[in-house]
Amino acid sequence: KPAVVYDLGGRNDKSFNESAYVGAEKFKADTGIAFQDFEIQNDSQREQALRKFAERGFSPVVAIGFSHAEAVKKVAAEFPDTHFAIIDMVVDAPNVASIVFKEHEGSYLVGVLAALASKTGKVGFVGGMDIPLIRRFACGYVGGVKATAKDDEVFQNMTGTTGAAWTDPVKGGELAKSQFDRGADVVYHAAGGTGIGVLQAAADAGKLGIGVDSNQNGLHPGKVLTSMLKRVDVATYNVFKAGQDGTFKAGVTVLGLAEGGVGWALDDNNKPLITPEMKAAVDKAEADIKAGTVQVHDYMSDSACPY
Amino acid sequence: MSGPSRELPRWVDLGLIPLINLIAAFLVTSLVFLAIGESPIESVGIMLNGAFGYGSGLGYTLFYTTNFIFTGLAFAVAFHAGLFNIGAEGQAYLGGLGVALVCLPLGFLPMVIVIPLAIIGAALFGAAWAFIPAYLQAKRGSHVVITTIMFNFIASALMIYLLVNVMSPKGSMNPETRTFDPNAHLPLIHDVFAGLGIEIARSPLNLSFLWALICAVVIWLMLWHTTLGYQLRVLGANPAAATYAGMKPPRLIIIAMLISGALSGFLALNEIMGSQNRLLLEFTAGYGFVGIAVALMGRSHPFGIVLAAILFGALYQGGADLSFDKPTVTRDMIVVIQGLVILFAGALEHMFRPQIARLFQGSRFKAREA
Amino acid sequence: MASTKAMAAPPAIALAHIDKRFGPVHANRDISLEIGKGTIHGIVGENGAGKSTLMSILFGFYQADSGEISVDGEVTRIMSPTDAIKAGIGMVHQHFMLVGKFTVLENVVLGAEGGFVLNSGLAKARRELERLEKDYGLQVDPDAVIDDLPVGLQQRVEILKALYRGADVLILDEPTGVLTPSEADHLFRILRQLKAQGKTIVLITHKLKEIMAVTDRVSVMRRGEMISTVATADTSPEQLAELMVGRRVLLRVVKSEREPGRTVLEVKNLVVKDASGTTKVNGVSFVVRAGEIVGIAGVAGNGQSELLEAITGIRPPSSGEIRLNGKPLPCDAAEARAQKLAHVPEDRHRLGIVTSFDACENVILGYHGDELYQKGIFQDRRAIRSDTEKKMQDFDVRPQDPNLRLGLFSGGNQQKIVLAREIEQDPDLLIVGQPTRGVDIGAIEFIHKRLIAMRDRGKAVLLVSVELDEIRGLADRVLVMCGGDITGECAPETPEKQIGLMMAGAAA
Amino acid sequence: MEWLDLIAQVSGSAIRFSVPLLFACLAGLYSERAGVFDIGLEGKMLVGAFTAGTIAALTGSAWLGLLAAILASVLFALIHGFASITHRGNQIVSGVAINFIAAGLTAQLGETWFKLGGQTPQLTNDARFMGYAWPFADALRGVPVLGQIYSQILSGQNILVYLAFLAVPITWWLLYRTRFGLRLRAVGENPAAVDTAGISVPSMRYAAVACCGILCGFAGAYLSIAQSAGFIEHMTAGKGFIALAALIFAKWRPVPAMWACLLFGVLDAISIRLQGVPIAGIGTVPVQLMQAVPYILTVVLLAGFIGHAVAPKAGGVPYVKEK
Ligand SMILES: Nc1ncnc2c1ncn2[C@@H]1O[C@H](COP(=O)(O)OP(=O)(O)OP(=O)(O)O)[C@@H](O)[C@H]1O
Ligand SMILES: Nc1ncnc2c1ncn2[C@@H]1O[C@H](COP(=O)(O)OP(=O)(O)OP(=O)(O)O)[C@@H](O)[C@H]1O
Ligand SMILES: [Mg+2]
Ligand SMILES: [Mg+2]
Repeated sequence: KPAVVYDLGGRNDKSFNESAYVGAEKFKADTGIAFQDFEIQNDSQREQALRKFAERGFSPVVAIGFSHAEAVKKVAAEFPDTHFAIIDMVVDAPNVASIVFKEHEGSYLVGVLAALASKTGKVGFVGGMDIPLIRRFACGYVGGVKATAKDDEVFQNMTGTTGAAWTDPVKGGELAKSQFDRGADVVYHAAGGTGIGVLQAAADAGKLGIGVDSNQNGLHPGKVLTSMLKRVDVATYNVFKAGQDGTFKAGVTVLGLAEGGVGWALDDNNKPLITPEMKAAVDKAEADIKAGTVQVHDYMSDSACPY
Repeated sequence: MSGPSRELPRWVDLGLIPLINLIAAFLVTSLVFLAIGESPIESVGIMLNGAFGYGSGLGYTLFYTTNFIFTGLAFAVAFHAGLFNIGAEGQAYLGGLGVALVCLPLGFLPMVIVIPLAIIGAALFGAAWAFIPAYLQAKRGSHVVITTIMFNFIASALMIYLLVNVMSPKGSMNPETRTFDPNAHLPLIHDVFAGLGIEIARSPLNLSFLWALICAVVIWLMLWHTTLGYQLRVLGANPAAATYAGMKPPRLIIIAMLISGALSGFLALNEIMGSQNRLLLEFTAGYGFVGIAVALMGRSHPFGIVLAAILFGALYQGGADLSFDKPTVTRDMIVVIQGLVILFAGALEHMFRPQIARLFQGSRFKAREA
Repeated sequence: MASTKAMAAPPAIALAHIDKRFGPVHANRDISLEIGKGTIHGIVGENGAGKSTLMSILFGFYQADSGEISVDGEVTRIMSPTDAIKAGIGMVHQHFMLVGKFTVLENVVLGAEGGFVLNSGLAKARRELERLEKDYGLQVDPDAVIDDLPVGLQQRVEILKALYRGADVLILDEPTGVLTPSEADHLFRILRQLKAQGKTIVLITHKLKEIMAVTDRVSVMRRGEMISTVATADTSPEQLAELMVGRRVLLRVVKSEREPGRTVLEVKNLVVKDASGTTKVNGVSFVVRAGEIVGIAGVAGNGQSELLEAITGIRPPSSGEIRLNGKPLPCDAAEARAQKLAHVPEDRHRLGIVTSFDACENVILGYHGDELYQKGIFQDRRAIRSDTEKKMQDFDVRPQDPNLRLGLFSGGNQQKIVLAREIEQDPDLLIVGQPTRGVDIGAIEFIHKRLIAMRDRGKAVLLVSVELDEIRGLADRVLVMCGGDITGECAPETPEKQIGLMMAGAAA
Repeated sequence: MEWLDLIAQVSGSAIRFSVPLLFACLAGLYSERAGVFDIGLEGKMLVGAFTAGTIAALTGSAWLGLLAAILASVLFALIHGFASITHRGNQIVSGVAINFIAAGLTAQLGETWFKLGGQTPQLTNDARFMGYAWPFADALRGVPVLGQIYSQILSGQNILVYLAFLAVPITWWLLYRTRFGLRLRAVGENPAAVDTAGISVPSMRYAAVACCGILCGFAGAYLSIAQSAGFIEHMTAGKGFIALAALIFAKWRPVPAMWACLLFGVLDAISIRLQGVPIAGIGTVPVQLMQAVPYILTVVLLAGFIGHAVAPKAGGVPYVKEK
């Protein structure tokens, strides 16, 4: 029996927790195997939840979010026969699968698209909280923009300093508006629920938004340029699947473009927005990255962004 | 605190009535369970069992209780001096910084040295964060409610900055410090017992629980058995009388807030030094705000606060277990239930008082007349 | 009661078998009373006798547990002040029921605004007030803010409120407790006028002099019971006093001649400003010597309060000097106490006590630092309790329960506790403001005895009171304050008229 | 010209920021002026936002959404009243309870009803209060100052914005010019006086908390169906507490309340605008500092200019006749 433990954001965070949930649901739909999940209310519940699941013979147990690292390390040691997985963080243990994403690569691609779509030569980014993970998104995005249009301007805003930063669509909208005021006409968000407000503001102002994590193109058809996909759902699904047919293997999995772990969304909602040239350009960039001819800088590697 | 002052026997006031209120609270909660098609009996059963029924459950309950004792006391002390300190959240956050600044560099020292230092660190930083609002209230009359709200926000900004740019190890994904050295971990109760050769279930419950109880006693003594406490209470009850009696309100205001801030800071002992063993974002998780309810439901009396804290600890832990066992009961349901208990056991505490009062007074006249 | 029955017209108010308990307290016991139309009816009784309660019941503020009320001969159910107002009953409460931040006009119309939008109602009220002013000489600026008005005027507003609502029966609960003699006289003139207009008035007071002066009939209450009702003409203060207290009471102060000793308090050109910065005391100088009581007479609001506050270290003076026993006295209440200055404040409810604390904790107020009350770092509960018990005994405070919340004591007893606290410190200088305000005659007699005793023990006493009799009875020297200046000094024997003139500003 | 634009834009966003604060702040004003403290503003806003989002989504009508929001938030206000007026409970505890229940309930119901992860369905524009441009707004955009004020601040806001600022004079009028206001202020200063004047203290206070509920409803609706196109769990994000601060800042008076809320709005807008913008001499300051600026400045202003704020005398104290 598989299980998921979400991060503080909770199952409905419009972000990676939610897509983990989506993946799990899909697994349930495909295999008919029920899973159990838990939304923690505070940090002390991380360990508690993981341990409870392990005690009750759940496996694999997927922990969503880097904050679970310590807890996973601890509990995994207590239950060597239980399989654990952690998203967005590496935990080195014989029974833990660590899945990390190259958000910067995906962000790079949407950066390319943003640059091409922008008529003003100014684009924006709205992050939830100023933490390394979000800076990684931002850095990749800037990279993509600059690579496409060297002297395009990128405005960056962070929403807040408390948990509310992820659930404040109104503020998100304002941040986007202020960027539009400054001339931006495409804005990319990595801010969970706050981002809903960003995309809304873009739609209201007749500008373009860029979704994140899951495919948000459908929120405002024709108003969302694209979405940076971070396939936590796939990752979760795969871990569950592996657990089911006994192919679970510990160790680090890095999901980048090459592995299809990140990418950009193209569907009927945004097809009209993506001109052939844009498509060509972004495909080329994708190919280059896969081939390694283009190295997208990973903010994490040195806590700095060269672009 | 407020309400009809018709004096009732203490045991009725402090025992019977709260009990009846709790029962009422659970009855209403049952309705919620029925609404989502869960058996109330069973659900409440799970909550109670989860909170008190087994070792680690009880451990967690008392672990949360510790937090609430600290924040509850913090609010109560200021409240007795007529101050409304809703800055416990920020003061506790800074307290965490104090603990970290002791535990990170000095983790190599023996525990008997680190622990007192950490306590001091927590107190100092918590108090320091309360000082500015206190000073402004005392000298400029700036309303402490606003300033403390603002300082909560400022604290969160400051801490993110420090955790992301200064205190987190290079290249680490997490906005948190490295784990403290073993000597800088507050011993967990189950380890302590293990040391004595007694096996008890593991839980984050740690020595700071004892410290919390000690604080409760000390604060009780301070408030009702020392001149300082007396002065604080006079200030709170009748500021004019305080001046008449030759007390120095500004000084008292600052003292009250500093004590309050220090107590808030101790939250970090439990969460950071006792449980997480590293400084991380938003570990205060709203305990500061709930502390207000804890304090007021405990009638701002340390012993009442301890009881209220246990109630809230049980709600948190029992709730967690419930939502664990019953997927239909989400995290949000638990919050609703907590709210209902606060409403019925706290805000509506006088609902049944008149009836009960009538019962008892009836009998008491007879006694008098006879 | 037969005699009253005989009266032709039905009584304006008839109370029958009114009974009221507050929890354990039996405040009114089976009280029957008739109040004749167009009369002024006095009610006297000790603190806590049940006067206010009875009247609050008549006004519908409290409901009686049993008994009935008839107005103009008709049984009327008065369940709320609204009913009372409808029945033409108005009440001036002992503790004023005014909104301090509001203007006079706003307070008057409150509850009788007439119309949702105010200004029409306010205009009407303004005219009505002018009329009442003319009819009864109730001058007061309709646009003044209550908090800025002296109590005398505040009370006038209370009366206006009642009249504005067309009250035919007017209840006044201890109206003169806070008034200066001149204000009181004015009040009584107004009352007589009202009576002349056919209004009925119920007057509660602790001052028998007033009873004798204005009432037609007077009822005496004791411990919640109605002892008797007599025509004022057929009784005497002494008799009333005895009825009230149940023993003979000495109504005037006896004190022996005494030679004052060394100077204890010396005040030199003291200037004090109030919170708003206006000068309240401008350059007064005087001395108080050991073994004398110096009384400061004056119409309330002429700087006495600020003077006391400055001397006792509550309000910093802006210039001048204060010396106690020759040493300069810093403006610091704690320091003042340390130098053996004790202070019984004018406004006990605001300054002198903490009503939510019990007697014990009130007895140490101001002296909480004394080592007598300390045991190591802790307060010595036992010592405090026994000390409190002793003081409550000495000043026979009733009920004698050290753990009772002070709010539950009657004003008289609250006052006794404050006095006990300050006098028992055996200070060199005792500063007393309005020592007998709202206090019954039994207690007054007692308090006066105590003050004399202080003086006879060779202590210095500075007494501020609006009660001229009190000052003339107690003081060895009388200073008259007016407009922040000491306008004159005179012997207590000086006739009231003359002192009154000096209080009004005429030089001695 | 450049910076004129900047000012115009900043003020535009400042206004949008201040509107929910203003509604909530005035809401608190009614309640607290009547002597009932209310830290449950946050919760009532949240309830309002949720109901507005839900009903607007179901009926496709913004106005019905608003109405529902008002009803729901009044309901919660009445619960607060029941606890703190009828049963003389502690007003703070009651407020905390309201916040808990609101936070949990809205998230839960949203999820169970719509299965959109605690969100209410995306609203189409005609189910929202959309800003609409005034005549010639665009034409006048170029005109310095007046034109900019007209086209970038006055014009293009949604109806609730205008209502919010209209609520200020209305509140002022109600409070200081009507019987209702007189009694409301009186009951917050000296309930006994009101009682002896033959007015029921409880009913006055209930009326006051009801008004509070109504305005919180507006605040919530503004968040979910004007600013955004749907409800998202916890979307009030602490605005209730800022509103409370603004109320005290304004010393419980309507017009200053407006200035206080605008102040918070301006500070917020500025801090957004200055994020990541290098400041002459200092260079780019950390984001967090910029984000803290509004709060720091608030404290400074408070300490520097506002001074002593005196709450309504009877505030927070339940009215007990038989002491
Ligand atoms: N609000 C109240 N609640 C409970 N008991 C009360 C209340 N008011 C009065 N009592 C009780 O009723 C008794 C009579 O009180 P009351 O106010 O009538 O005395 P009183 O004659 O007015 O005293 P005083 O002359 O000091 O005004 C008091 O001794 C008190 O114990
Ligand atoms: N909450 C209460 N419970 C019981 N008795 C009370 C209460 N409040 C007042 N009393 C009683 O009511 C009586 C009168 O109360 P009140 O406040 O009028 O005091 P008072 O004697 O009139 O003092 P003063 O006239 O100086 O104000 C007192 O005997 C007091 O004991
Ligand atoms: Mg009385
Ligand atoms: Mg009295």
